Amino acid sequence: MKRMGWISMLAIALVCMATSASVAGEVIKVGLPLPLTGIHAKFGEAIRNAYLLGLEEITAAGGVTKGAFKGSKIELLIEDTTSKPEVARSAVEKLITRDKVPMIVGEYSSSNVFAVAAVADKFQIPYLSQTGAADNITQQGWKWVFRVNQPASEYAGGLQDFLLKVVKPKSMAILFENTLFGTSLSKAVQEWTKEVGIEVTNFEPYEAGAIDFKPMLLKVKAKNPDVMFMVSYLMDAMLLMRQSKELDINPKIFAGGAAGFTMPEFIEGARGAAELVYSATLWAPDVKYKGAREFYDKYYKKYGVHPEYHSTEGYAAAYVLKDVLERTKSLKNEDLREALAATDMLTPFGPVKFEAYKKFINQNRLPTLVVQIQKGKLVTVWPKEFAAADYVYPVPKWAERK
Amino acid sequence: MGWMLDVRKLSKVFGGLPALVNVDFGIAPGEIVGLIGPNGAGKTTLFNVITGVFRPTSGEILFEGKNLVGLKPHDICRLGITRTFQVVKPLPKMTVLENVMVGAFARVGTKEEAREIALRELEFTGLLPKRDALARSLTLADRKLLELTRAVATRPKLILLDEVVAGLNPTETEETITLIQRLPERGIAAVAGVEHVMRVIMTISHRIVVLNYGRKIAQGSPEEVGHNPEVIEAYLGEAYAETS
Amino acid sequence: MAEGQRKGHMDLTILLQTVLAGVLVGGLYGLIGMGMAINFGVLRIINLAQGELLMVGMYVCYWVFTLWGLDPLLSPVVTIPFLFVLGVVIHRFLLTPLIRARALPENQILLTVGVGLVLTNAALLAFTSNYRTITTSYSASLITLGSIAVSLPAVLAFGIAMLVSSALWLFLMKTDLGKCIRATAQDPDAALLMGVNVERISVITFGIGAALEGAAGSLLVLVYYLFPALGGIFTLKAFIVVVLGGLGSTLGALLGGIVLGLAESLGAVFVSTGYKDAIGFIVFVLMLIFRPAGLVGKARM
Amino acid sequence: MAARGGKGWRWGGAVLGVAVLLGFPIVVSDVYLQHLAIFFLLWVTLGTSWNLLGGYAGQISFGHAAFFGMGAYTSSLLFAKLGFPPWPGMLLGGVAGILLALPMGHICFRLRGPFFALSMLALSEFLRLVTLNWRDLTEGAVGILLPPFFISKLPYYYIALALAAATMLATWFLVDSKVGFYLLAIREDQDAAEALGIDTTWYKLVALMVSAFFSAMAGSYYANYMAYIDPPIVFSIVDISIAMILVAVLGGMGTLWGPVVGALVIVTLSEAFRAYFAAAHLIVYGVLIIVVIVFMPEGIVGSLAARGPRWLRPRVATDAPGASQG
Repeated sequence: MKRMGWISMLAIALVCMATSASVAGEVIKVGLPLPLTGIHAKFGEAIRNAYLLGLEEITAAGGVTKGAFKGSKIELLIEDTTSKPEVARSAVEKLITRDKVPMIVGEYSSSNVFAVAAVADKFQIPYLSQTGAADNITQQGWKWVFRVNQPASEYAGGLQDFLLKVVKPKSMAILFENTLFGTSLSKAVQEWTKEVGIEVTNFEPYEAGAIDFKPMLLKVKAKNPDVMFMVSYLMDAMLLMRQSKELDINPKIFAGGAAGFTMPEFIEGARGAAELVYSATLWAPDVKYKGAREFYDKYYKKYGVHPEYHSTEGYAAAYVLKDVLERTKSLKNEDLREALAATDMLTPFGPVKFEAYKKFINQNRLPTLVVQIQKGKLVTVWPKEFAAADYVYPVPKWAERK
Repeated sequence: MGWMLDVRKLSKVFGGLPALVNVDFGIAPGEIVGLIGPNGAGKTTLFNVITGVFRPTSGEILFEGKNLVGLKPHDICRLGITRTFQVVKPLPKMTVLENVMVGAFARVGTKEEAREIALRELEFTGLLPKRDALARSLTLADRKLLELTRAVATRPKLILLDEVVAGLNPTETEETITLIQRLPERGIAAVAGVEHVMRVIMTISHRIVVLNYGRKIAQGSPEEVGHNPEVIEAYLGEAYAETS
Repeated sequence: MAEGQRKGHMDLTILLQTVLAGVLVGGLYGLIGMGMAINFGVLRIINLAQGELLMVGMYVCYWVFTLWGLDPLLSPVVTIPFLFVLGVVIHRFLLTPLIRARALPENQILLTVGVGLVLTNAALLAFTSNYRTITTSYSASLITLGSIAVSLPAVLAFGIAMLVSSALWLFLMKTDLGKCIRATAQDPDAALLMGVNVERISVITFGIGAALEGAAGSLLVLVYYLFPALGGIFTLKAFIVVVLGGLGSTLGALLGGIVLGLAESLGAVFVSTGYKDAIGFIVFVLMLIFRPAGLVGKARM
Repeated sequence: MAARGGKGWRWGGAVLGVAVLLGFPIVVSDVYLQHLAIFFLLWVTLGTSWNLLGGYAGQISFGHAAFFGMGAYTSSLLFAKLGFPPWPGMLLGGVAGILLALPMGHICFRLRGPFFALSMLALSEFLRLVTLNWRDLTEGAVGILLPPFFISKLPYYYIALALAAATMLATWFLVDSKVGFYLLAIREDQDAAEALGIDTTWYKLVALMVSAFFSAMAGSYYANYMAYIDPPIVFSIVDISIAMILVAVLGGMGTLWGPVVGALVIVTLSEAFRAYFAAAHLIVYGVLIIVVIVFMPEGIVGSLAARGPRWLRPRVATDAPGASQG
């Protein structure tokens, strides 16, 4: 048993070494937990880059320029949560209790957002989430949790509008990766089809990362639906479209549910099969929000990677953070929360204003967009007021294309 | 005399190849039987079938009137038959004492009782001084001895000894044989399987059974078997009676 | 009536196309599994870094294509020797000491977990987590037979997988080294007595197991994409393939791969795509219960 | 045998250890450290329960996440669907683990070789896919979000401590008895064990059931503590199944204290590496595994114990008076 004694001491010593004391001063430290390794590393990196880009601009422009903290600089304490919820939890508990951050932003996957949000709510530290999509993140009555992005069930709002007004489909196949995001979005769309009287010919979850989607696609082909709606990440989206073209499947339109279908690598990796594919999305570089194009160019220039909506969410959140710090009376949790709740601003991601509606609270309510890939470029085509170009419809069959 | 173990018309076929063919024999309580046969004659298979490792293709094995066919090795051990292995199987990372305690647990439930039995049996076989050594550190002779001790600790009525003296030098062989000779005084019968017809086996065995190509070719007192022409033929070309 | 006939025809087409898809993917699974099988046959351990070796093979293929324009179909001339050397190094410097020390098999398996972690995360550092694909002139080409269409890269990949498998089989059957490997797999002690340098054979076998992943990597790039963390998925597939094929049998692994490919594709069509992989596991457990020696029985290598 | 020390000295150590464990969360109020301590205890539980089966009985499982996930889902579903209280639900989670272990053991323990290890892996993947696809029951990939039960970490800590202690005591009790000797005998040589009257299938099954029970309880605990589960998290091969083996092997298989040391090393080092090596932390972790396995094949406790006090040795120590005379 004596071992337990020095074992505990060693544990304490090691952990103490691993954490640095925070320095007070003109710097406001805000916690940014992100998955920088593990399965979500790619998104963690993209979001981190966006935050850092935003922070760099903010700092260059003098940091916090108004209010009680005028002249203060913002520092982001980045913690790698390794794509695991228990690590996200330990990172946030560390940020709150050791680094004493007044506020938390960040995280990516919904499962990690749950972990962060539960801790933040328990400690009554405001948490601004910008990517986690699960509906119930803002349905738990978590008073301290705010969300910039739309909940999963609303991702396809714009697309649904487009379908009703333009395509007027009678049938629809829904294929989705068997993840939280895929399941939530597909279920929402399935329920919507019931309301508007569209027959769902196929409702197929699949395991992400398959080599071969042909068996599933053959089932779709046999039903020949008007719309093929797919919720997939990048690599599955690529293969789905490539193999749909190989199998000569010709619905009236192919429509993606955000995620992979709006990523630049998709257009490249799908080898021509991406052309004229529609997708729901939260953001596109050509959307008519102020600063959208500029953000796109700056990000691309700095990192050499095309940003998509995950990055824009992070960039927008950085500016929301600055805005909140310019309006808050103090760094006390209640004041920060109040300032957050009163947010009403425009960002390149769209307007940000937290509302309570349906079952949601502290939820930013934004329209969602429809993009189409035209000549290898992502073009916003719906809703009309944000559209950068006309949609191409009807879409020719594969065989009729050049 | 009634047989304690009665093997009747036992056959075992592996993928079309017969390993045992209609073998009949019996063992009386407290008897020492030498089971002789060249390599591949079926001795190990016979032991494996009796102890339930393999199910016989046909035939019966009666032990004290109970049919053993279909029972598992551990059931058979509890009924009173245990064995040693041709390739020794000590429990390498346990001590000599612990090895023997594992055997003793077949009859008792607590560590203290098992320990007591184990120490007594180690004394009996002379391994007591090495009780704290790890089994894997023992010499081959000691491992064989350990296996025998462990087997005795299960309080069997019958021990099947597979290749009991293979690989031992003359002195070690002599010691082992002496030990086997003392088993009946503990109420234990033994079948000692050996490859060669050795004088020592001939002298300690009450009876000899000879296997060749899976068949019993001879049975009887050591003298009878030693003069059996078929036995002599089976061993033709080999040194008939090794002078050990 | 005409409608019914058309439907019947459609069903047949779907069945044929499904079977074809299953066999084509299965060939690749088989090749990936063979690497693990040959290792298991000789070393008696499951190499849990097998998928990571495949990942390395894919990156090598990707870079020789991107930097020097070497066609993926020709890239095995680079990936095979590269992975062979990598395998030999891993075995020589990490596994050999363990084997000499007679370490428990689970330690050897865990060691391969460590190797896998290092490979994956080194790739993550070196190449970032970005997904990459290769586009060649024939990437989008199709072969059509009546109403059935198959992608040319998938057919080419399958063909070469069969070629590599046959080459491996000939190597094991006809060459002295191959015979030594088989002898070691059957009975290491006996092989040792017969004068086979078992340690050297183990090292070479591990190299061959890795080299097979190199070849498989070159082919997989044609139909798939690559990213650092893809190893785990394929280690698991290889695992199932090896059990289906009878642990340690290379020809069995090939057959096991095709069975797995078929089970997955037929399951996806006739049961549910979501349960596709579950069907693979059910086949796996049924095998364990009813034919633990694998599809081809006790034959080794 | 200098380190054997007096009995009183050892009792003193034990009392001190218990005091440290009981007092830790009261003295150390930092919730971050408390969180790490909770995970340390959780990994002690998981490592110890894997070790009973893998280290003592020699039955290596590559899929203990099957039990972990089974426990997590059982108690969470009982709560979410029927409102069954989650802490008693932990016990039912454990029972569910046993119910899963029974048929598994029956099928697999008849076979020798790596079949059990592989079948466990298949089982955990199978369960992951079932929970993912049986959306009506499990909510599939959306997972189950539970309300947090306590604000303070103290109750969580003491429940984790009780669970870890129960697992270790159960292991100690089993290992120190006839069952322990039998499990070791099975690990060392199954044929010999059978010949010595050991019903190997039964004793392996006993070890599996105990191991499954505690692993599943740990899964339930995880669900209650983290308040959210989904199939990829609780049925993770790398983060649960392999990590359990790592804890046991790094610490020392077949030793009582091995998993404790293993859990300590894994929890503290992975946290420290995460802070210090940033993106490279998993490489460092991988290298650490390789180094320990190559240079300390018996694990940390196993390797130290070869030179250290007898009671640490990786086998059943027969501490009776006669033993030290030889």
